[in-house]
Amino acid sequence: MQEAMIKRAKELLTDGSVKRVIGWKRGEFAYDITPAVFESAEELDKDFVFDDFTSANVSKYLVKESKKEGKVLVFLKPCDTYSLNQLTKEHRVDRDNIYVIGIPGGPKLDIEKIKAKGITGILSVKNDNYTLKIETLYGEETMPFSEAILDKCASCKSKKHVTYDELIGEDGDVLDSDRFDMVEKLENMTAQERYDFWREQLSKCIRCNACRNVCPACTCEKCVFDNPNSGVENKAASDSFEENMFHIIRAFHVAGRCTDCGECSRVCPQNIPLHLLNRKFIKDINSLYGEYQAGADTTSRAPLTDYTADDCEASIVHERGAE
Amino acid sequence: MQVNENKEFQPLIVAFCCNWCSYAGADLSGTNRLNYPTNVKIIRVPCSCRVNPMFILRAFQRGADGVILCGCHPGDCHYTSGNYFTRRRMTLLFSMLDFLGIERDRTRVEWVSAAEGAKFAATMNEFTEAVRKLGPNRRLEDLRCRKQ
Amino acid sequence: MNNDTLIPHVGVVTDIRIDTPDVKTFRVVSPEGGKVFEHMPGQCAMLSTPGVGEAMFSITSSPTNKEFMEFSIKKCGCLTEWLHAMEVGQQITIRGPYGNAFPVDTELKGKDLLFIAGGIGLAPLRSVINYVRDKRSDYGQVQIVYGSRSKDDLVDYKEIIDEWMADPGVEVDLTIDNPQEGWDGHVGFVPNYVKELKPSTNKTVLVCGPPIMIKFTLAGLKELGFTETQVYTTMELRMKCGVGKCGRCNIGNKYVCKDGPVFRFDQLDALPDEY
Amino acid sequence: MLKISLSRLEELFAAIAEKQTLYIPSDRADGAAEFTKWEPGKALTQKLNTLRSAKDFFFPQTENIVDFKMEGKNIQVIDQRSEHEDFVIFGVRPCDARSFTILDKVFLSEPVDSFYKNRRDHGTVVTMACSRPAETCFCGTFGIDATEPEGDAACWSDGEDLFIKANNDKGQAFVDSISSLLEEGDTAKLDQVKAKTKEILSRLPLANLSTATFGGDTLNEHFNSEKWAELSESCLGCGTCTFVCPTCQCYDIKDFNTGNGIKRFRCWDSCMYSDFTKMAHGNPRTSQLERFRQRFMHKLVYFPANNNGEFGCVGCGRCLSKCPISMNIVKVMKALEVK
Repeated sequence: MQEAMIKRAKELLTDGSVKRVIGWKRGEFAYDITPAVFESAEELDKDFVFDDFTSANVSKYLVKESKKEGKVLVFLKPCDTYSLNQLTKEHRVDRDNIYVIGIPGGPKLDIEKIKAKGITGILSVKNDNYTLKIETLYGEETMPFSEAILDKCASCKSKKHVTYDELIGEDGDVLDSDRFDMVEKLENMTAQERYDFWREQLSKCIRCNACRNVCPACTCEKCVFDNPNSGVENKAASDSFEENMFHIIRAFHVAGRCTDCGECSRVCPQNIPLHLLNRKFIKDINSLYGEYQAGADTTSRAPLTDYTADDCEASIVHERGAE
Repeated sequence: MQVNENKEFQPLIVAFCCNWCSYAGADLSGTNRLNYPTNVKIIRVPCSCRVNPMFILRAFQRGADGVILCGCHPGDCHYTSGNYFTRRRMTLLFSMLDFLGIERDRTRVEWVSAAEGAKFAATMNEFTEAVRKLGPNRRLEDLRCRKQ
Repeated sequence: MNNDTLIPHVGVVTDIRIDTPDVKTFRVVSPEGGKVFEHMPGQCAMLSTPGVGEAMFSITSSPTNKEFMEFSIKKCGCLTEWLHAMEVGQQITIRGPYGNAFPVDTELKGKDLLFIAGGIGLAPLRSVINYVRDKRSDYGQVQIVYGSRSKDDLVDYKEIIDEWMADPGVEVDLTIDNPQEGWDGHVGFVPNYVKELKPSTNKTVLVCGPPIMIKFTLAGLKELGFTETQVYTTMELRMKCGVGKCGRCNIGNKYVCKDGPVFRFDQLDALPDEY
Repeated sequence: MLKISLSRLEELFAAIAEKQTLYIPSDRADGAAEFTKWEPGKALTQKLNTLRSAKDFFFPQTENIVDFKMEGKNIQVIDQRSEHEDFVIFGVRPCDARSFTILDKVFLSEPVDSFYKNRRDHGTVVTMACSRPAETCFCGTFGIDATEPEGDAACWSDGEDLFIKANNDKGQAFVDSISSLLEEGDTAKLDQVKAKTKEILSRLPLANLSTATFGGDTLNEHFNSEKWAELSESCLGCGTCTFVCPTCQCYDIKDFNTGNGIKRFRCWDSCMYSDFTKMAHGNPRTSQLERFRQRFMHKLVYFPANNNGEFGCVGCGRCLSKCPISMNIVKVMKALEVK
């Protein structure tokens, strides 16, 4: 797959139809992959990599890159294409300055899950037919592939590319995934249990803003949290209220626009399951205002910028759910 | 949250009232000599959809025990569709607060037209009682703002 | 526990003088009277109104003035806006002094001095000018070149006319950017005016003003034959702690609040051009 | 050297906790290790290092400096400081222990930061040598010997016993306070474990990362290198690397109006944030390249220049594993290295 991508990228570079290629660059180890912009065939040959660890959603870089002169080629997995559609709908990217090659999604690996098993001193990770052979300083370790899959891939919602100019490999289709199970589990808890669960999770937050800076739906020029007189501390974990407020308001600002790409939970240094907040909004919107998948198209109105005369009343929240 | 002489818990209620209907409704309940608890602090907003979720959370941060958002009945909003957006926005916000385990009955949306002075007073009385039963807001307050 | 430099003292504003439409000079004394702390010319202090903000301002009064400290503040941000709205008697918090000072007792002693200031840049230099005038015998000839956008943008205009121009040993050359009726003095930018005046090259120069003016003034001085070791300036970057710990006011490895704000130009050239 | 059997750790912790509050690294619900207050039954983690460094104990993420009461035109300054309680941090790794000496150089230099000093004087650091370093470790590059940790008192484990030795008088006081539980023991087996660890340390992938081309006087050489553009192009400008780093010392001072007074507090700040140097009339670092460059120049050039050659990094590897896009100081050093 990687060779096919490099070959195609080089062709497009040499025949001048694209100026830059956004992809992934090899790191020091097997798993520390960095998104990067390639401008020449040599760079592609030297550093370009596409394997089980290239899980970063690079669509947010297009906000900057698509405004530069000359077309940019980008490789997008199915879940990334939803983010690009959402960015296109909101006119944050110049879509015709972008050439999209759809690549197969395929579950990606999470190095934290491998390390959580006590495996350390990792030198290389080989995947031969779904068992991982991990070579470490302390000998060889093996681990089933399925146990090291990223959370966002484990509850993958679709293998369908919703926007592409070209495809490598076939297109998949929308899957019905179990992504709302954990949300339902939480909803059935009592209020005290839910409060304790979220207080324990959100109190770990160190306010590093990685979730906001990686989120393709969070592309405001100036974020409300960076505005000092918004009254929210954007870098201090000074009170439990601040943590609650930051995460409620951030989830609220992407409600109806979040494509559930799972990047926020992937990058959180404190392993907080932030995707559950966004999925709660998605589940509510689906149940109250009709099935809606952000990024599925570039024309529909986002649920929170739309209304119908017979929407339910806000008191519906008070009637349902256990106390 | 003040506790007056008869030691009964007096909740602090913040009411966002839309200028065209609910605020006039509150005014009407005043001119009709209908009384509603003094714990209710009214904040006038041009339309119910002017209320940003941050305002509601900030009210809780600063010691409010209940927040009620009053607006025009759907259909006769002065800006035609303001309250429709409010309805969706607040439904999702209240559902998220509930998801985080914060008591559901501390927040409410009520449609009160300019002619419904009685309904305004009744709603405020009933909401204050509901919040009084819940007790002080401990789950969404900022400890630094707690009155010593 | 000993007091910490981050914990401020209280200061009372006893006099507010309106110098220009956007610059006011505030006189600050300790609530019990007298100065809150001693300082050297060129040093600065952190003024603050709790809840609004805290910022570093150069102390524009000379250390030889024993009763009070003065700050000339230009309105350009939320804190300065609040300060401009103050009335006499309002208390603010003040801590300092921070930064090194102009080397008045070492390199500058006995030298002929040339002060070049632009707009609000006169504030830090005024402290040195008045210090030099009070210790006149320790210094040689003093020349002041000061320019601003327009006549009513000249800070401390009254003091310049009444005291500095009246002082025999001090030569004052004023200029404004473009002609204005009621002004018969020189018209033109400060850097060009300096080139016209052709000051003798054995003078030690103290420059302060907007960065663009400093850049062109330095170029002009080099043309006239001045070396970088003769020219001093005072920098301004965002400061929070004032003691070189909060890590934000650095140019290269030098902290403006601790190793500055006064730098000699050869020291500045050794640093990357990040300001 | 004095030792105690590993099976009696619980007893040891109980003895320590009697006199002073004890913090040990233990596993959290989500599997990561974290320093928490010891309670009976709380086990020591087997993980190599905690997710958040022990910097929190001396330089917490947020800390009240002073309170103000505003009455009309008058301000009342309320100094809230109080003597900190004595506490012991057990199981600090050698890299984190070195980070305290780096922070000391900043906060204990003139004028002394009384908040930091208050905690530092009351804290006893008991370090634990490493025996299973990870591939992201490169403490050797900065002259840290993972088998001979610094800190007030040092501990080693050879699988059966826990050996303990005091490094300074505060450490000696600590060892004396628990000497009743300790007994003399030979260190033959321990020396084997140390040798084995040293052998692994030499085989680490980043073992021969060198700091030769960096240091206090290499400023011009690196500042205008054109590699910064390529290195910083995919940086998101979040604060993760600075907030998990044990040696980052930058802080911000902010006011919070509580409705009945003003609280001035200090909180961690990150040079990667866009408002780090933002002033009313401008911002000298507007692009992410400048901010990115500042972070690594500070650790590799500016800090050594101001502290006679000591680097601002301890090679703990946290930024390697926590950066959302896996950009870190190792990649910067390798890119800027002059062969």
